[in-house]
Amino acid sequence: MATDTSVKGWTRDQMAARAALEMHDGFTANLGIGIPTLVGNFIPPGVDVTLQSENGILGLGPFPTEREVDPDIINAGKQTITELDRTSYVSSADSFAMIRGGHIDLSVLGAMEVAENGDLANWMIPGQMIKGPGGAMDLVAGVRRIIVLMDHVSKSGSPKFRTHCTLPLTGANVVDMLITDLAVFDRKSRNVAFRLIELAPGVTIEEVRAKTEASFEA
Amino acid sequence: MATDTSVKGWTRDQMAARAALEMHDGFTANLGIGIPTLVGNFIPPGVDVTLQSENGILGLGPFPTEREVDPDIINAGKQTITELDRTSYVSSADSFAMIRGGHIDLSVLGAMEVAENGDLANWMIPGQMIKGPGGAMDLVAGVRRIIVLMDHVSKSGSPKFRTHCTLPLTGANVVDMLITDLAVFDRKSRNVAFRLIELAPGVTIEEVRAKTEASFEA
Amino acid sequence: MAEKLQVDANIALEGLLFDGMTIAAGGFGLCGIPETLIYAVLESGVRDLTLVSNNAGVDDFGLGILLAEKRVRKMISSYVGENKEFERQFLAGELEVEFNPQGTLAERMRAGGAGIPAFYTRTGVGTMIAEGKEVRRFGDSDYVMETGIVADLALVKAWKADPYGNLVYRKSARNFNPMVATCGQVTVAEAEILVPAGSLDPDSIHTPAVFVQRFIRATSNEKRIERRTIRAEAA
Amino acid sequence: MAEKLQVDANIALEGLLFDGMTIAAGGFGLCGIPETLIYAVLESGVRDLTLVSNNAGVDDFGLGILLAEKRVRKMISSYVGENKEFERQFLAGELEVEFNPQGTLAERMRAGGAGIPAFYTRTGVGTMIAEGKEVRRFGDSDYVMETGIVADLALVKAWKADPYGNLVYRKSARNFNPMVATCGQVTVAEAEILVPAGSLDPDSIHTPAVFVQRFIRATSNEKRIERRTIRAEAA
Repeated sequence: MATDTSVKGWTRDQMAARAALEMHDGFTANLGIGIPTLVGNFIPPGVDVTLQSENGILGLGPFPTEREVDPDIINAGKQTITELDRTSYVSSADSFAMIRGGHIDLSVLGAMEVAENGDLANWMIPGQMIKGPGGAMDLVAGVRRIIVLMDHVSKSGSPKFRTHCTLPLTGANVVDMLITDLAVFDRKSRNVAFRLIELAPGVTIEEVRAKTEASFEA
Repeated sequence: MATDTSVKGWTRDQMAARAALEMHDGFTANLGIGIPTLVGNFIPPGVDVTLQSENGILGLGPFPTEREVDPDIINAGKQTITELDRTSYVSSADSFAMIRGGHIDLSVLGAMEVAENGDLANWMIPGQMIKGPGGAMDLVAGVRRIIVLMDHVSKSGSPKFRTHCTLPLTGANVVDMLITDLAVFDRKSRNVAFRLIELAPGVTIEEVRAKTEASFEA
Repeated sequence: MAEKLQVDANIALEGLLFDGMTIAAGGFGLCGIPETLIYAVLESGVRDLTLVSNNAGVDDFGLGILLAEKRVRKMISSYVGENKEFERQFLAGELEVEFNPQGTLAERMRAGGAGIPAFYTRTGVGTMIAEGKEVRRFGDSDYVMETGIVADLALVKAWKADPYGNLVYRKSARNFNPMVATCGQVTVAEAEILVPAGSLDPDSIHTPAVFVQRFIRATSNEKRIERRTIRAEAA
Repeated sequence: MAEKLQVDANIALEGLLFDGMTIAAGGFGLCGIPETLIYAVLESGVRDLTLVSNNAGVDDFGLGILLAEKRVRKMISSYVGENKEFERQFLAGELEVEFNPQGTLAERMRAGGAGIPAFYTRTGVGTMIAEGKEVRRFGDSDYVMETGIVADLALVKAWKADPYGNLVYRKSARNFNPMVATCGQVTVAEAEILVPAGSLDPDSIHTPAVFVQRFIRATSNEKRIERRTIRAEAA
């Protein structure tokens, strides 16, 4: 993909592409709705990844052509999808047995807030209509490694990587890596602090510090 | 079947035939090893019963002919068996989900001892080699109605229908009906006492009382 | 054999419905939902329902049609509100909603069907979902206790049914249906296709006949698509 | 794609075996047991094993061959002793045995594989099996808490495997294999038949590939019958 260096920070596609670098050959991964879904477009050649959808599909194919549309094949985002030669369908209980049992290597999810201790909030805003957690709480509790993709600051400019989450949690101490439009934060285990490991083009560490409430190592 | 009235009490086949009268049309039943297996031979015409085997078969067929033997089709007694046009195979977890979840109507089991409160002992004798409970504890805990078939007294002549079980229990308060070679005892619920409801040919209630340690209504 | 196949959905539900009852329904979004039976529940006039279903349909389709007619007192779901009337009733306090994480909901129905009154899961620990529930440590993690769900009635949508009531689901329309089928005191299924005895592969039956008390041929198989997403045809 | 198909059983187990480890194995009696892999475990010389398996084989076949060579420290099983050497070691106190009711054992392996550390069951309440375990009341019944089992290694026998490691079992040889496949830190499968990609029906795969880390073509498919029971050929 071309990088427009006149624009500071990463685009959504670039964030997705960065997340895709975390995929290893043979991985089984679950991609959340929104930007995380784009990650599937950037999996490096030679890296074979099986995508899982929590409603009960192991081995998601691409979106269907008009002719291929089958109402009985939808992903967890309720989008029409296709199957592959590796695909198996399972019940939702068996699907979440895969997830809860730690059999999925990686999940990429969106977030409203991430805290410096790894807490994640992405399911509800008090006072607004609550749609429910869906499979997000199960994913963060069960998948081996959780990568969050989110804008570094909210639309109003306030930091989303925070000391503590202000919104109700989806999971406590569950985030392993955070990729924003400005930077990448990683930690080797859930017992240690996040460390800033990459800056987006044109972004300085001072800018990241200014736009981050969370403590992190650098 | 012919009843030889010169012999007092019921034969094993007659006990099995008596148990078969408890089968209702549409029932799903699990038959234990030994005399209980014979019950399948006496299901009345017009009464459709599906037999379940706890290793993972719903819809057991008859034993195979020499030509039909398939090592991949065995029942819970490890005997070769056949399938029917209704048969489904399930995992052992799914099989016991049927059992534990109360989806099996009736189980017929053998016993070493039954107590007047419905306790059942049929899996071990202290001091002897213990083979393990197999599926018996799951069956008595989960199946809706439990019928026990056993000899009224042991080989040494001591009562097997007792005040309390002396052997380690398979289940506490789990027996609904007891069929011996001498009599049939039933109870309407697990909160009430057993009642003598039938005597085998040539057997008197006095004889039953003499050979029974348990209290029962008559 | 006791006949399980019923003439139509109304007859299939005869004697099974009562106000205030709990009904579990299969489906994820609008995929694999028992359309025919849901229409019959609506027609019956039954009310004050507690519905156990991952989603709540849309305004004019799926369980949404029961919401529109105010037949629902409570939803036990993981994700809802694709549906304006739902949102209105919820915000107005006319509708009680119990949110469950999706995997917890699936497992609760499996547990209920399998005679397991409660189990522990890491899902929801440290969140609102765990509030008021027992949290317990096993090894080096905390887990929350969740309980099995048994419904008065379970409604499932299958692809194929044989005369015994053995069911096969199709692709991702399987979703919650197998667990729903196990967690009903009574389970009624609708199948797109009725097949002769012996024509299903005994190694490939998803819901064995023992879980199905009655079934019908589904007469509503609209299978509405919520998010039709397509790519260009290859040249 | 990371290659899961291995040349033979010895190579498939390379790096996975260590003294004192816990191995879960599929099979019921001698039906559906991973014969080929069991021979390779024997050959490896690994010892002090804890085996999780419904049964313990017979003297010269199945897990019995590991018992015969005194490689087993403990069995977690529901029914054993079809096997003289087992009985001898057990009565001599050389072998520890933990008895589980069969359904509890199956569910414990499913739970371990599904991230459920513990669940409650009515099975065993009021018996020796419940001694030392938590008994708790739900509704009007008592239930005993049982824990999930996770094994260091799981060995399963499948009928068919595709190149991704999707597995299909055959008839009652399915038994414990699907749960065993989920409860291993590493799962190695042997399949009677290897089939091309895309040749398994995606609606009918019993063990999805995610649970299988390595597999081989089974070279031992003796399938010994414990109780050959036949009826007369119809005239």
